Amino acid sequence: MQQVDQQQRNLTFLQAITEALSQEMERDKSIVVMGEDVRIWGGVFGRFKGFREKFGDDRVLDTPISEAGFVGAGVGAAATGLRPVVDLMFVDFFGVAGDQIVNQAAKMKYMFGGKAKIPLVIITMIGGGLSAAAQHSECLYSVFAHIPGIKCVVPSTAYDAKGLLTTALRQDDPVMFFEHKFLHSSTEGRPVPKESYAIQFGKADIKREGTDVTIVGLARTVHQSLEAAQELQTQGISAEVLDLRTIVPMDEQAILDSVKKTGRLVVVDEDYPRCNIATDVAALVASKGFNYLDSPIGIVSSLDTPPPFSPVLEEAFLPSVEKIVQSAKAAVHRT
Amino acid sequence: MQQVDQQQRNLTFLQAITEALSQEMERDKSIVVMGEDVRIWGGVFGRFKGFREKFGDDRVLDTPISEAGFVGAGVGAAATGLRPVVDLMFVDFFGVAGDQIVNQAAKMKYMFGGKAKIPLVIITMIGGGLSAAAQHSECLYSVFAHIPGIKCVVPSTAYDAKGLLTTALRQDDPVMFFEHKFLHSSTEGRPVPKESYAIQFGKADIKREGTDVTIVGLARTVHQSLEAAQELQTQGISAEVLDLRTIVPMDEQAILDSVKKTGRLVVVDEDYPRCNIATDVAALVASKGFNYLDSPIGIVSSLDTPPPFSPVLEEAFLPSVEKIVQSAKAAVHRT
Amino acid sequence: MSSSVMVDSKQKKRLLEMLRRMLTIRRFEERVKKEFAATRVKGFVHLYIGEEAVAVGVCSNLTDADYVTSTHRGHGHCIAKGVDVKGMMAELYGRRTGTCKGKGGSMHIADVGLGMLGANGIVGAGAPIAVGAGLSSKYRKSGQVAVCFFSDGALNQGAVHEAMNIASIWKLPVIFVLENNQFAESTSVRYATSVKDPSVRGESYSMPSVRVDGMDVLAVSQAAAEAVARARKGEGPSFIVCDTYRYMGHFEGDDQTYRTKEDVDVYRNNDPITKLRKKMAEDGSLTEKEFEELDASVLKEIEESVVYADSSEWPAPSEVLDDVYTSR
Amino acid sequence: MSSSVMVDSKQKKRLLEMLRRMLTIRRFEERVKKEFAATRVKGFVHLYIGEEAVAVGVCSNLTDADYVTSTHRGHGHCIAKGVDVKGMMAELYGRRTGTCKGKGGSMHIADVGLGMLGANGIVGAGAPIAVGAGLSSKYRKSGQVAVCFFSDGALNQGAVHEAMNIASIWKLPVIFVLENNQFAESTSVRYATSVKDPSVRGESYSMPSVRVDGMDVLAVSQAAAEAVARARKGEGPSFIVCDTYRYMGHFEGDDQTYRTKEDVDVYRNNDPITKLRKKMAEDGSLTEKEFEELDASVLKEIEESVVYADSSEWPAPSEVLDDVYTSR
Ligand SMILES: Cc1ncc(C[n+]2csc(CCOP(=O)(O)OP(=O)(O)O)c2C)c(N)n1
Ligand SMILES: Cc1ncc(C[n+]2csc(CCOP(=O)(O)OP(=O)(O)O)c2C)c(N)n1
Ligand SMILES: [Mg+2]
Ligand SMILES: [Mg+2]
Repeated sequence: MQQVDQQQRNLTFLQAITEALSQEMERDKSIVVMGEDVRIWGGVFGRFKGFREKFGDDRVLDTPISEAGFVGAGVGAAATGLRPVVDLMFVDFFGVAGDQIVNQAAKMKYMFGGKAKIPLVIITMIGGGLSAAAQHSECLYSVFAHIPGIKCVVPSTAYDAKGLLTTALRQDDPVMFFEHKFLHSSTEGRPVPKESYAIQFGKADIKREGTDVTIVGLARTVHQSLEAAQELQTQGISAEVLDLRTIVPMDEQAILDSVKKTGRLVVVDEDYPRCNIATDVAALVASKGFNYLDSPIGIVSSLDTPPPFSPVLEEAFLPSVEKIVQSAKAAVHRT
Repeated sequence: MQQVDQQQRNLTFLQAITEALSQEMERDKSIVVMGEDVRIWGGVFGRFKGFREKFGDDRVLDTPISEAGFVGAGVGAAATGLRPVVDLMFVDFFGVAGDQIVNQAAKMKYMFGGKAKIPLVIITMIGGGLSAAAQHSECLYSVFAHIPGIKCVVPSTAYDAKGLLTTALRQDDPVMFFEHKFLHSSTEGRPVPKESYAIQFGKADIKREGTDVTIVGLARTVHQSLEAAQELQTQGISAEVLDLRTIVPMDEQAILDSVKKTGRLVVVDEDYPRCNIATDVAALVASKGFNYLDSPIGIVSSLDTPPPFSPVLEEAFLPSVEKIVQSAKAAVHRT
Repeated sequence: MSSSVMVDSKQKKRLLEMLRRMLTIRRFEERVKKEFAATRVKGFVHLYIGEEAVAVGVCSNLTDADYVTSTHRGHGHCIAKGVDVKGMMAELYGRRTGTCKGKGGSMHIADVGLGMLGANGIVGAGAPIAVGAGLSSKYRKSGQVAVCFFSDGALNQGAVHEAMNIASIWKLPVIFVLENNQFAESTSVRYATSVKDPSVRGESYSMPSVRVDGMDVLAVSQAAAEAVARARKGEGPSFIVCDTYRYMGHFEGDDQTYRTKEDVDVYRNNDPITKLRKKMAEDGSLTEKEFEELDASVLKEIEESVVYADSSEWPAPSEVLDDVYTSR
Repeated sequence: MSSSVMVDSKQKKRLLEMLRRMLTIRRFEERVKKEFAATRVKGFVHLYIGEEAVAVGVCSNLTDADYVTSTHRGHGHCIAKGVDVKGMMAELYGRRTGTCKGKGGSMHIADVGLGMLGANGIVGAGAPIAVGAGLSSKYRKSGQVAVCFFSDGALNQGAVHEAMNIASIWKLPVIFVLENNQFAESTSVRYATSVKDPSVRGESYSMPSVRVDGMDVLAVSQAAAEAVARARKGEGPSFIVCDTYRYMGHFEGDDQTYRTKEDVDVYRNNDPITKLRKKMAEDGSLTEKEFEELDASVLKEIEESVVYADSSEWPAPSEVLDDVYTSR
């Protein structure tokens, strides 16, 4: 017991990511890190702090502001034996590097008839809540889930982040690792073991069990859903909260199983509402789990507008505990 | 009658697009065309043939292979009084110009508190069926439907293409106009009047009425759905085929009305299967039209892989009449 | 000093106006810094302090009809182009009365009516947009010019390269102004840019390219005057490298471990506002007292902008979906 | 001729090998042209005929361990890098025995095992990838070089600019080879590129930059030899502009209204294969008969590749979902 306690710390989400990277870099000399300001700053919010000192300039590469150039360099390095971790600071910047992600990294293996490996991890920040406005607040993981060939990890807790990043660094396909910036200092969830561990991709996690309604979330919306579940509990509704954790691959079975049990579904996705993970999950259940459903599927997403700057507007824009509670109640009561 | 016949020609899809552009350019001197090889070639498949001679080099601008540069120039020109039509040859190239579309064109008006107009039309080819392989066969309109702020037009017939493009050129928001290259020589659908006409955005079109199942399609899948409907008819199933025509704005009401009538839904989308228009429509109905549904929603999309080159594989990859028929029959019989 | 200044009254007025604008930028941002620290201004804020001579020197040659595209560090360009500071402060406060109704914030301030085509959260993204503005002007034969402000980090963005090439082959009235402030976040221009003299990049697009002291508003103004004249005559784009420095961190919150206080002091001792002020004192065109009055009036304007912002209404949550489209 | 050739037996072997490779590219593509016309090869096909000296001259300095990135016009680079023509023809036929199991086609042929990192359907996209290969080599200190082939149209892509700058500041063993074939589709390099001499662009990244006759395989080979030596010694990237020409349309189906037959003939009369053949005849290192035998053996190899392709199995529809991921 004593020993376990020592090993399991309440790391923050960001610390867990740093630790996973650091441990894997110690283990595997083929891992290099590239991105803007990774050496002195350790990246814009310090994810790589101390890496330069520990791993040297050969493995920690500052880049010019040339995302197409350095994401593409990551692709080329991955195809030729390295295991690059590329920092695409904010996901909102994907448009300047888009081709290297969607047409090169994601497709190379397939186009080449399987005869290539692209063990590339692109790590990028997502999400709102910080008044960062229209070009620094997006989620956009739905865009990458849309594109075949690139795995997508969207963790909600420090524990999951460490285990999933470890897996990302030990498999051979390109991965987008989405880090919600609102969660950076969060210590929610299970304590984080000191030693390395890997969490399998494609396994959703039941963050709370329940019987009346399934709430599917990812990243920050998992925490909002858990809060909503607590609130619902006080109103006599038992909500199960399912955390997708990875959206490519996505754990379809876990979603269907949960809905089979509860008969009702609410999907909560911070991404824009059109063609997002919420519509994806809803479509899955409406096609493959239709007969489990007792009521209309509830969907809570950000609104169909660019992220506004003003905190008042941003609050209206984002999913919230209140919106989730309302949607879940509607699902339960419309039966 | 005689007069109507003279005026209404069986133009091809591509001719209809050329005619709409040409007529609007005559009407509105602020329209300019830019893109690769638009002057001598009239664009890679001749969409702008003869434009240089008719409208002069000032209005028909050849660009270097600098998509971020010239799409961005379109944004800047639109913000300052022109009405540019920018040719992004194949939608698969969006990654090199992505930022100018998603972060600039789509968001400018909103970020500026409404105090800007971006009357920019980006015209681009989509779709498979020509063995054009992984980087020249995509649809990707779902990505742009995901991003708030840019309208998306996906016509299926020459008649619709002309009317929708005319509307695109007479309104003041950025528009992505998706031209399915497999339809270029198609003369299906209503004959095309010579004079200009505008088709309102956000109005789906019932391409065939039916009572047993609603098949929602767009672009090429409308034709496949119509063929499927004919086949289904021989099996005693009456299918209604709804053509979305524009996906931003999308005619939610028409979808819901049709499903209310038929009780069953199949959505056919040539885009990749995750987070696409099919999941979007399915989610809409599962949340807002759940009680109309008598059976699980059927979804037919391309497969979750980059487009393969070999015709044998591409056929397996794409939606087909047969797959639609099967899905519709399942929807009807699983009731 | 690269320009010889005649102290006639027109010139005096011109210098005074430049001084006033530079001072307005300085005082506005000093106040924004405080407001940010007090969390009344939220989000990301990048201060332009130290670089005032660039925006003001360039814009002293422009009219309201001319265009500029800006960067994440946009307050200076806005003020130099004549955007109202009340609206700006209200925007940073996130209020409905803000320049962008509170929807944009610091990184997206714009005033299209004044030709200010937007700060931009994406490094380098303004360059193609400026090219489009130049195209529009050339098409109309209106003589408007478009200025693209960008900094050394942006010089390595592909979009900037594409924009320069297009402006050159189309002979557009576009002026690329490189605010060479030595850093992109923590990254030194010497590390990230493969040429010692950035003006070589302009030449590789066959553009007249000059390099000037970006701490000297008159030097900047004169280089810009030549580029503007060329642009208005239809002779195509130019490239101006202005060597300058940002005194503050990259953004509010930056601990600046990548440089020393002494590094900054070298530039502070070469301050563009002090320099012009001294020059005018020597010329006899500005007394100590006149300066103090000027400063007081600027400070008053800033104070009023804060009062205005603070007393303005918040937007209503229901406004969140407005302004996405002209027509739905 | 820029290199003085000694007709020793090693040199003769070298020349013969270059001739054979150039001829293989030529004959392969002449056949592909026919197969395309007969619709046995589908999709988009861009022929390299006329430019053989570039790929072969450069690759004559490389080993299988070195890397190249290619373009939409990739057959020449593949053959020059040693990719098996049987697999290539089967790939164009869309068969399971193709280099990429029929999944790639002409625009995506690759053979990573031979360092051929892919043709590419996206203009300019190979440049950053070559930088990555160079990084990998530098990190391992393996002495491998990475060659990025691209043409004049690609020179105006932002990604190419970014790649050159990065290669330069990181001193990577990357060689940027500009196949200056005068056109990007219908668009002349003189229209689209703002500098007369493209090698200026290389200099704007502080890279040694030379311009050579791309119709002369020995000139190309020598320039590449210098760049390769520099790269292997850790002295960083180079830029080589090879002036060349494509004899065929941009792609199969192009009516070529943007140039005359006479324009093409100027280059046809300066054909790289004929030139080397003549040179070898003069040197006494190749008789007429030897050439005919060589040609016959090449034609036989191509014929066999067609038989191989045509008799190969189609992929099974069920294979469509394989090869997307290493592990699902
Ligand atoms: C495309 C893109 N990449 C990265 C960033 C993050 N970022 C914001 S400002 C900045 C540094 C910009 O440096 P520079 O262009 O020199 O402008 P300065 O801050 O010096 O004014 C970076 C990397 C961004 N906003 N956009
Ligand atoms: C990013 C991008 N833009 C446009 C195209 C369409 N396209 C294919 S080849 C080509 C011309 C390329 O010209 P160049 O780089 O000179 O190569 P060349 O054909 O002469 O070998 C164009 C415009 C593309 N494939 N990718
Ligand atoms: Mg800078
Ligand atoms: Mg070319």
